[in-house]
Amino acid sequence: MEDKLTFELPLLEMEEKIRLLVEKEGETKNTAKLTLLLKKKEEEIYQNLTPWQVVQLARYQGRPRSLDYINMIFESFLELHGDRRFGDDPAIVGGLAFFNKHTVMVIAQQKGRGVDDNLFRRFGMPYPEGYRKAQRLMRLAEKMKIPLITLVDTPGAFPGIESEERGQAEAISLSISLMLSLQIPTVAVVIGEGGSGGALALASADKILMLKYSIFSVISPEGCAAILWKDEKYAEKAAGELKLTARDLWKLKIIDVIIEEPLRGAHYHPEQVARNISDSLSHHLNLLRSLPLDTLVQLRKEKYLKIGKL
Amino acid sequence: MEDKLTFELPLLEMEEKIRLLVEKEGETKNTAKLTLLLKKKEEEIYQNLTPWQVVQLARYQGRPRSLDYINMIFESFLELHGDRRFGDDPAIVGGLAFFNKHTVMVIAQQKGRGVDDNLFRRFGMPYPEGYRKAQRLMRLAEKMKIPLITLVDTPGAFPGIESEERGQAEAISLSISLMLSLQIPTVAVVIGEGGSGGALALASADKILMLKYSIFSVISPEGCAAILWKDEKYAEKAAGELKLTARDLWKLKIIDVIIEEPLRGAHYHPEQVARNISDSLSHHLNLLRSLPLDTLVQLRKEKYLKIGKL
Amino acid sequence: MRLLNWLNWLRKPKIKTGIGDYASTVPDNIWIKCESCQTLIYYHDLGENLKVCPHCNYHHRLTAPELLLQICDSGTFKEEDADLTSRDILRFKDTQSYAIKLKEAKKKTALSEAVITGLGQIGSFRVGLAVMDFSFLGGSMGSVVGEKLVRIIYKTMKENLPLIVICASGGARMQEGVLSLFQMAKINYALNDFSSNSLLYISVLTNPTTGGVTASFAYAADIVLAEEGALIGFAGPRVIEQTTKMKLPEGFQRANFLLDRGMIDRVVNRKALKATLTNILEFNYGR
Amino acid sequence: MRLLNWLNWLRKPKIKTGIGDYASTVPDNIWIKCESCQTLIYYHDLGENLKVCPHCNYHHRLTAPELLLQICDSGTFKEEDADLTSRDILRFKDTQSYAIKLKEAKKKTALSEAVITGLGQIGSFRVGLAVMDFSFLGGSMGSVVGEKLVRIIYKTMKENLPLIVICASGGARMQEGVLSLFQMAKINYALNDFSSNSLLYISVLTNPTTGGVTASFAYAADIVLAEEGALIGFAGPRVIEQTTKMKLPEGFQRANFLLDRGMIDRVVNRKALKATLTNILEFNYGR
Ligand SMILES: [Zn+2]
Ligand SMILES: [Zn+2]
Repeated sequence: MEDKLTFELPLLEMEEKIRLLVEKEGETKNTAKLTLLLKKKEEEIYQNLTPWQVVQLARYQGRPRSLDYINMIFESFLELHGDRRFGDDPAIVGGLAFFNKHTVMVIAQQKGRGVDDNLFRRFGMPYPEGYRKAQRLMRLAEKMKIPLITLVDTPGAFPGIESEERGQAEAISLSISLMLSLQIPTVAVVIGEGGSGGALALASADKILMLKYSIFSVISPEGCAAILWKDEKYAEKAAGELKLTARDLWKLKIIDVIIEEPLRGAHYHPEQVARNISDSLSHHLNLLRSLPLDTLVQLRKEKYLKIGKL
Repeated sequence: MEDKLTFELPLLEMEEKIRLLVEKEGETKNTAKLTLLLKKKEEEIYQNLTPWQVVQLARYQGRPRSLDYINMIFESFLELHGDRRFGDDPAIVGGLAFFNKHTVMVIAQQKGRGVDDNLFRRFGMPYPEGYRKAQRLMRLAEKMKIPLITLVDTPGAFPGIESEERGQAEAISLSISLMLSLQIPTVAVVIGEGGSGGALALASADKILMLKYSIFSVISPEGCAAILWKDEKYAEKAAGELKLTARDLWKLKIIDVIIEEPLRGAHYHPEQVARNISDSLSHHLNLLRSLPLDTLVQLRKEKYLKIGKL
Repeated sequence: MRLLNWLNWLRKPKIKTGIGDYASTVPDNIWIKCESCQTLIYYHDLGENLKVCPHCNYHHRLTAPELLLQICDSGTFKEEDADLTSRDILRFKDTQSYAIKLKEAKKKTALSEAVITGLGQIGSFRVGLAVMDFSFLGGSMGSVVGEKLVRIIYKTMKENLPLIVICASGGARMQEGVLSLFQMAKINYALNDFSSNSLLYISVLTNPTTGGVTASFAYAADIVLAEEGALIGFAGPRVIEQTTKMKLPEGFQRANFLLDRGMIDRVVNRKALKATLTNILEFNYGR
Repeated sequence: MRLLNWLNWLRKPKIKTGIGDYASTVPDNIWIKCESCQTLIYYHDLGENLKVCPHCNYHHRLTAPELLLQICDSGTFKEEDADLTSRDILRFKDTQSYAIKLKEAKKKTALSEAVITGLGQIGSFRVGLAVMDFSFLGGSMGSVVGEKLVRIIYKTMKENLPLIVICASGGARMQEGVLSLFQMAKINYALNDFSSNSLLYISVLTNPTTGGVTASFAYAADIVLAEEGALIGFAGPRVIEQTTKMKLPEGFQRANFLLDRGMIDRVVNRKALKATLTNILEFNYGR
């Protein structure tokens, strides 16, 4: 995994320059001017981000992860473990929490931070038992009549021998079906990578919100390039063709809202982004909660049956 | 596993004697008289079977197994496999079949015949995935609104490391809960060994029928003796104390019907026993089918909530 | 099957057609090589055998029309939504534009999309049917595949019939991006509705069924059948090998492998498929 | 806890009782040995620490009254059905008759059965409660245990409260034969009713919880907690060792082993149990 946002190199160079100048001369007119230039350059780059650059941001190692947001957005998160069948998958975390004083169920894909944690959480790529834990918690939420909030951040379901042996496809299919059948309000927030069916398994919600620099794609740009161009090097090109940015999904009427991120991404102001998510969640949950159950169900039906009818 | 019913030794000796005589002299007054004596002795033994002798009969290797009865009682049994989670346990078989021209779901514990088959089917001791397959098929039966018929024949759920790892207790508990919640008529037939919770998982039905020489026990007599007498040799004594014969269970109001077996057990006239099961099933299914659903549910509630209130 | 045959068969449903018909336009004395054991077989013999190799039992891929011929009672199938065709909504272009690929697929296969849907009879039982065709862009699922499935699901539901879907697919159609991905949710939504009417849904997984199709409607069925030898999985074997750097076990992701792991109800030889489906439909009728 | 204390506590629910009370009748300077690490500890210190060894964290078994003192808000617990006692219905006799065993268990434990049921408050939330006591015939489940559980389940349901069951049991009570076995079905039936009212049920598995209790109400809960180090399983370790002739892995069937295998929601240190339960009850209240 690369750890640098290559398209930010000009910015990093300018910052370094300013830092050195300030160190040497203190803050001067000169440094102020350079800082202004930096701001301009930032805006220039971030207003013209290519899809491939958004992919890099969405995957950026320093980007806040689900548990970071959970800690900032919810109160007294109590993690509940296990699928009661086979295992407890750390690539998916879930549990009860308070949101605006109301009890909610939170289920999230969790990428790691650092080598060990990343291996432990399989880089956020769930096993079938992860999805089955999610299903168990979805059923509990439905029984408790509390809203379900999911945070989506995964390169995809883990492609391994054990995954296939234990029915990855069945687990994802059932997760989608179950989530769509829940008689409670459901909101999904895509905070980073929405990778294929493995992401959809937690994203089949009444409302889908996406952070500005997150992505949602049918296949990774690299995978797409390898199949269609027979060469992974075309990943950048594929990223553009796949229409995977929040803006693309909003235009395609798949998602409901794009949540604002600061220039340079969520990791620059995590608390601000958490507040943005919280505000949007609050708005949509209040709206969904105010609906009679049959209206909720009817709206969900309309939302999903119209997908692709453009 | 011993393969002989020791208490039948006098009968076997007499049979052998008659056979030799007939071979030497043909059928004579003498052999006719001996045959009469044999019949008398048979009746004497079988009218005074001890609980321990019934245990031996219930476990007898030559006794018809679930699949034998399924073939004799039902038409076009179509086995359905797997729990869609982890595996397909051959110790539990299940599928769709016709009974009296009506579609039913049949789920049964299956002991093996012969060394290989016995190992394959783990002597009829299911794994958690066996119970989870049963649960899947129970749900399908409920969805299809067809009756559920179970055949019970197991020494108990398999006590192994993998069983515990994959949640044997959870699998049994959920199986009992689910079976009791089904909005369809359910009938269980105990055809051999009803061993503990592993048997109850398939026996929590509206009507429980038991073959005359079958047993149903909270623990094996050997296990009971080992714990309470600190010596397995007291198994025979324990068998008596445990009240595990069909007659005992009928007196305790746990089962509904004792199905007749011929002298010397089901393996002497399997077709006749299959007919007896079929007749009893037919009677009870028709009765249950004639009930409105809420009456069915109410009767089930009364049946289970009164257990032990003697 | 030749285009002409297929059109005839579709347009004149009253005419009796036997399983062998589709092969009859090919001279008997043409040999073709089995894709698995490489044995040379008369094309006619292979056709008579439902394209199952008589030597090694390899199930050669069937086109959707061939499959319909095999399982439907002769002349009973009526196609629905044959006019629904895909558009290049995203203006997707790799080495070629999606628009052109679509055009060529239609020409090559004489199909309008990767799935044929309709109502028909199997063993005298009326059913809703959807049959995928791998030869149309790898049986990939785009918006029209999703829409056709959803329409046949609701049509079948309205007529209170059981539904049979024969899958053959490499997964979602990349050229429709996230629109194809979300067809999984769209179809599973419709299947939830279908299921809550107590109607029976049977899926048949043929070679290959992978990706988004497996992870949605293929495994959302009450009864899941798989053709002998079919490759079935979420991730493709090559992806798994690359990711895990492990050698895949013998028979990995094949029908029998999945049966052993409890993932499918039955493995069916193609020659027994119609009988098995009829059997299940009898059970459905007998309830 | 001494009989006298327990009776006082039960009969005078208005009197404030602290956690330490039950130990206060034992002189501070009495030493006892930790069952696990063998370290000598002041009895008073052990009591103050909820019988969790301060050296090795071993959770010594609590009696049901001790557990109630630990988790209930002081003076809030009101017992139900205290008068229900078992009879020797089968006239079961091993080396001793069941009737005598019952009598001795009552005398030894000052309890009437292996479970105490009632309504009480935890963290100011009213709840239905059932607490098993291993010291009464190994916490075995007979007809009266089943009946008491069923009654408190319906009583809790009638009052629309959440239910908490603290398990400690070797399984079904052999001396009541198949009647004890079928308590599993009876209790799970009642729990189905309870659950269909959208009420929350939490089970807490303490050391040991095995056999029929595990395979019924212990695992029928919405949320399953386990005390640190608790042995939890269907079959006992000795039976598994005998059957499989295999050496059992380290930590087999212990709380953390089961957490890793996805079987329980959380492992809880006894000292955090009341807080965790209160937390969950807050969630229940906040919906
Ligand atoms: Zn071949
Ligand atoms: Zn210690």
